[in-house]
Amino acid sequence: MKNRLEVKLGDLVLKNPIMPASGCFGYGREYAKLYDLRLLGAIVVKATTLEERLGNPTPRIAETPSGMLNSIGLQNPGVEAVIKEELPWLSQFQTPIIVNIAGTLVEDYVAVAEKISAVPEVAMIELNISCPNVKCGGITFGTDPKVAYELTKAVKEVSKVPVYVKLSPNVTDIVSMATAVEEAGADGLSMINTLIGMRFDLKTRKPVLANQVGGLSGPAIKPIALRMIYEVYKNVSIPIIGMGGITSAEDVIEFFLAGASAVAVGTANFIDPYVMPKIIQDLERVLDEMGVGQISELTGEGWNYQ
Amino acid sequence: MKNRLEVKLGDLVLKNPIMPASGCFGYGREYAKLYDLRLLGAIVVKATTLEERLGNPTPRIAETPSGMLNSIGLQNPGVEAVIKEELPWLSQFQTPIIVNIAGTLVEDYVAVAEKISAVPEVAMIELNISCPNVKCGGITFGTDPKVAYELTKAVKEVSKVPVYVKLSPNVTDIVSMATAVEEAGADGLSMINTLIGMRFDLKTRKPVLANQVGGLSGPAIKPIALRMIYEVYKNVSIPIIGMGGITSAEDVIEFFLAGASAVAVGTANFIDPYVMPKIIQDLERVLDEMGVGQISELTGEGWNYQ
Amino acid sequence: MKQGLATVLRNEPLKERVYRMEVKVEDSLSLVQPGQFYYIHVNDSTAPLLRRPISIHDVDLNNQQLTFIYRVEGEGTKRLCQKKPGDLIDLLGPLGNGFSDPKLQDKRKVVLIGGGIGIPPLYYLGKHLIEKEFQVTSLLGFQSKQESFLIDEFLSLGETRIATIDGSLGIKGTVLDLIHDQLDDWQVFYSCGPKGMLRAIQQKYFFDQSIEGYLSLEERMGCGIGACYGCVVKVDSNYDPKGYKKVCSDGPVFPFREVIL
Amino acid sequence: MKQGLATVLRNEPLKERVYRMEVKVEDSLSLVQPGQFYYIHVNDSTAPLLRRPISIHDVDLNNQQLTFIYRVEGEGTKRLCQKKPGDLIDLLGPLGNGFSDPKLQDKRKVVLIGGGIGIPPLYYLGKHLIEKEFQVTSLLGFQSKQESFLIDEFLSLGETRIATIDGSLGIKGTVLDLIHDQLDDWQVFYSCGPKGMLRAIQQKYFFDQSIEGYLSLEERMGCGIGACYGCVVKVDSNYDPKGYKKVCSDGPVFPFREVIL
Ligand SMILES: Cc1cc2nc3c(=O)[nH]c(=O)nc-3n(C[C@H](O)[C@H](O)[C@H](O)COP(=O)(O)OP(=O)(O)OC[C@H]3O[C@@H](n4cnc5c(N)ncnc54)[C@H](O)[C@@H]3O)c2cc1C
Ligand SMILES: Cc1cc2nc3c(=O)[nH]c(=O)nc-3n(C[C@H](O)[C@H](O)[C@H](O)COP(=O)(O)OP(=O)(O)OC[C@H]3O[C@@H](n4cnc5c(N)ncnc54)[C@H](O)[C@@H]3O)c2cc1C
Ligand SMILES: Cc1cc2nc3c(=O)[nH]c(=O)nc-3n(C[C@H](O)[C@H](O)[C@H](O)COP(=O)(O)O)c2cc1C
Ligand SMILES: Cc1cc2nc3c(=O)[nH]c(=O)nc-3n(C[C@H](O)[C@H](O)[C@H](O)COP(=O)(O)O)c2cc1C
Ligand code: FES
Ligand code: FES
Repeated sequence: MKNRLEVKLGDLVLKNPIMPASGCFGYGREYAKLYDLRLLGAIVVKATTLEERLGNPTPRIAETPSGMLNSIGLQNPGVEAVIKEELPWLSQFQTPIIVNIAGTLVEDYVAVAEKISAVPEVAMIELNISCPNVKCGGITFGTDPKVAYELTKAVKEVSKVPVYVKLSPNVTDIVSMATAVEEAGADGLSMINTLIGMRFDLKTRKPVLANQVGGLSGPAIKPIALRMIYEVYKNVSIPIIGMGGITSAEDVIEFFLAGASAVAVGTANFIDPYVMPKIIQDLERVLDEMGVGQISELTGEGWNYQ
Repeated sequence: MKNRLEVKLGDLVLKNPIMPASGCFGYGREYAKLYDLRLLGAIVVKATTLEERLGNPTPRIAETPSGMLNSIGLQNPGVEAVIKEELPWLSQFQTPIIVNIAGTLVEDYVAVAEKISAVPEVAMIELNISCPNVKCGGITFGTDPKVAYELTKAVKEVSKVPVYVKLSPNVTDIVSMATAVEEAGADGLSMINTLIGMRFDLKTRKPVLANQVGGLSGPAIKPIALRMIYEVYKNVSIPIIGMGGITSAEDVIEFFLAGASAVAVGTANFIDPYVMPKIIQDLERVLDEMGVGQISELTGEGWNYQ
Repeated sequence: MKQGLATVLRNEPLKERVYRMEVKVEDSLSLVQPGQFYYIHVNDSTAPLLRRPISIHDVDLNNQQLTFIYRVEGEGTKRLCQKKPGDLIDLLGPLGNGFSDPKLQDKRKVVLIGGGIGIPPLYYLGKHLIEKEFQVTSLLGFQSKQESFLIDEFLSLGETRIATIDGSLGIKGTVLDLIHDQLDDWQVFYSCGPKGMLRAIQQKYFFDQSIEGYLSLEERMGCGIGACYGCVVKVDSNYDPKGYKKVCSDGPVFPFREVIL
Repeated sequence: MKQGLATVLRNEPLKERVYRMEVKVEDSLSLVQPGQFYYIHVNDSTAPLLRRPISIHDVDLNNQQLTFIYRVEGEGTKRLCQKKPGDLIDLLGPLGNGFSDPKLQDKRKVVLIGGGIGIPPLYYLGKHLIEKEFQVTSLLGFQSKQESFLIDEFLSLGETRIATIDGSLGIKGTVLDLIHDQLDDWQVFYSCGPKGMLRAIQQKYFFDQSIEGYLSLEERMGCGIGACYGCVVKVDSNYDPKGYKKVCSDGPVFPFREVIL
């Protein structure tokens, strides 16, 4: 019998549509102590930059109703260390590895993409044009279609693997962002990254986060993610990896109905470290209840509402 | 002793900073059965349009984690009926009345503003340039600074009362929206309106809302509201009425720290119809705990974080 | 309408997924009419955020006890079914306009038409009508015998006919199949159940000028008290020029010809 | 590290806002070292969303019982204090690196320095050190007599000195005022308490080359297991060139010279 959970992202076949969201799974080492990472459809690692980054001061985390704010600030050991120390270890799981890359200048992104896409273990690059935490050009890449176009094009030129562009939801017009990067040659989209938010501490009267603002993730943002994917799906012809608040198999189906071809689970890993294997197990039951054969049939089905 | 909760919005003095968010309180008739509306700092009524509007088909409401979606679609009896049937009744509470106005064309807004601002009971107009529910120019007013500028200017020209512009959070750059309407003569800002979101029903595989997308409100959006108010506060010199997910006196203080001079409570009324009187009562205790004399001292205090 | 705390006395499954909950309330919360509902706060968190509307199934005025019967559907009703005796729950109600008594006092033959989880609110109505000496027939539809409930209660009110989709109890079919056109001379009907069923009943009786009938509707709610315009139902413009009425405050019960389903 | 359900056995206030909770766990969840913590899921809703880190206060290995002592601060701990005997709670743990035994076995004189809600984790450490025949002195600081707790427990471990800010119990002052520089010849210290206190202790002993010392830190957490980089603490570059370590997985206990507070 055919694997009902199998999905395709372009030519890349995933045994199931579930992968961790970048930054919520480190390089997999911690979760590998809890379960076999081979269970996952793909493994997505933290944002990698050209040089090492130390990230932002603490507090880096604050809680909000059904959500959380983070201002990690892209802490990572730099591309060379990731290639040497993390990817060889991750390759043992024989599961497609997706590397999220970030930078301050186009040249940074290009350099990271060139290096990382040359590593045979890397199946795909996820271009993080949207991280709101670093006080740098990062925010502009993600909010101006022209700039996003140029960046995507430059990275595509050097990348030996497919490039998915991770869109920021902090924009007026998500469709124009999506179509711009599609035109620039993006092989797919990841959406959504975090929304910018903040909290205040009544005792200190200051922002809770040392960085003042941070990225809002978790179930709170799910309706926004679904809406953006839904809008974009109708306007592009490249696949979408959906994310934003997924905690259950039912949530996964909602993302498929909106237009996703695969999904990533971020914040939910922090609440239940076994959430991804549980979702994978639950999906078959939900498909049965819905009378659906292949999960891939559901992509964009939510558009057939008339 | 001075009333510690008194706040000023320009020349308008409110006995406390708590008012309902437009659309979440009807015209006050239902809540007036539960408590004396004189308790409130101000009363804000539903969006009023030139002609009667029937609104969107149902379902108009969907629930999301710590939030809800609505696609009411500006159902209202039109400006004449509001003036004849609702405002005279509301005036008995001797509490400032703020009328939220909406429209499809600049002329509509101008006509409503002219009529409604001539009513002696109306203390202020709240210009709803952001309602995402009506398939009309509405969304453009709220997302393009130039268009918002023109609209604000046109309404200011005819209005006999102060005009507060209610900003949409569905934009890349909230500050440029705020400064545009300030330049056009807005007397203050209301922020934020709802974020656009959606949900899907697994059984029908369709969007839950008949209108497909709706406005996300409730605690889920609080961190986004705080961040936007915080950013805008530093860049304008007109007062801000803050809103988005307020459910408690502590939430109110967070909005003041971010930069609000008064606040509106929306969705929380649906969960606890007595929430506003409760918050008003709680505020003094919270001020005591913080060692603060006047609540108005806290406006923008969150900026003093260094 | 009042907001107050109720103490859970019992909360037990009647059938798989269908629970009966008895609560003790303060005085004024128990002054409820058949067909009215309470808007129940199921937890002290913001997720789930909204209250849940549940109709009154029965009332014991002397002891200030309310009984609800509800089916576990999602997050909200799941939390409700976890309440234990002694727990407090926050009720807002009674809300809405319930079932009116028949307009003409000489109409004595009443039929209650209920489908599935729409059946419980008809019970308190039936009791009330019996007290007023109406003659009550009940038509109840379930998926199967396995999923049926409250049959003894309705039998105590009078003639009760049952239909199940799988034929495992009563006749095989829907509630509509329980109507014997030739013999039944009901003058008033009251119905509650899934929208499709209500629509079929509406059509069936629409051109029967002599019958008076009421439908109890469901709609997704925000405020529950008439302020948000979230729960509207389209109404026939002959009955109301405004086009929409609110299920929470104008309803949930409407004269059957008024609403467009 | 394991995830599993624990059954609440008791959950009662020790003092206003300070609760002691005993839970029964499966085997592997109880294999905990002093200074480790559990990441506790306080409710089955998404609000509050995150787990709450609480240190181990005591363990009964034979009966697989864990004891936590926690102060009610906000939403999460409020929910925790509402748990009743028989309720199940979801624990992830034990997590992190706890208090190491003194490096040199000839260092026998140990002092525990605790402030407020930082005191409970030192108790299991003290018990453990006593078993290994170290000589333990405890210095405990509270706001007031009214807010003090666990004093008998620490007295059972050995010499215990108390300070309160208002002077209502022991000496008037902070934990630091309990150190008699001339007389105290401790070779190892372990400390847990508010950041300001830890900073003061760090400064006090920084240039005392002979002392070994450990601080247990708190930081806001996301994952609790080392994956999200949310809970980092700055470390002295002499000790770690990376600049940051993770409180949840590298700590919460650190050699006192390593961290920049
Ligand atoms: C006036 C009225 C009276 C009702 N009386 C009863 C009763 O006596 N017994 C009973 O079992 N059920 C009754 N219902 C339906 C009941 O309110 C829903 O089944 C319940 O709200 C579902 O909540 P949930 O969290 O379990 O499901 P979810 O699907 O998780 O609910 C999600 C959201 O949708 C809303 N929703 C879901 N289903 C319905 C529905 N059918 N009608 C309205 N809103 C819905 C919920 O209130 C919530 O906001 C009544 C509904 C209304 C409007
Ligand atoms: C390793 C570790 C061990 C701890 N051990 C104990 C213990 O044994 N007993 C005890 O009473 N407390 C302990 N704490 C502190 C305890 O975790 C917080 O008081 C608690 O999380 C507050 O949650 P709340 O929901 O009540 O407060 P809220 O203020 O509503 O919490 C909001 C958010 O801030 C976080 N937060 C708040 N205060 C702290 C804090 N001091 N440290 C870290 N995160 C915080 C919460 O986890 C939550 O994400 C420990 C903290 C850490 C990091
Ligand atoms: C702690 C944390 C760190 C993150 N780091 C990254 C990152 O490095 N690169 C990136 O593209 N997105 C990052 N994200 C965003 C997530 O990948 C994801 O897009 C977002 O959290 C929404 O999904 P969720 O609601 O399931 O968490 C991070 C999110 C969190 C919570
Ligand atoms: C049911 C509903 C109807 C609303 N109608 C209006 C409206 O007519 N005009 C308007 O400017 N905002 C409207 N809003 C937005 C609210 O005024 C408010 O800006 C938003 O809900 C955020 O606040 P909250 O989270 O406290 O609800 C509506 C919101 C809800 C939930
Ligand atoms: S639910 Fe708000 S008007 Fe009915
Ligand atoms: S909490 Fe995630 S790394 Fe420590």
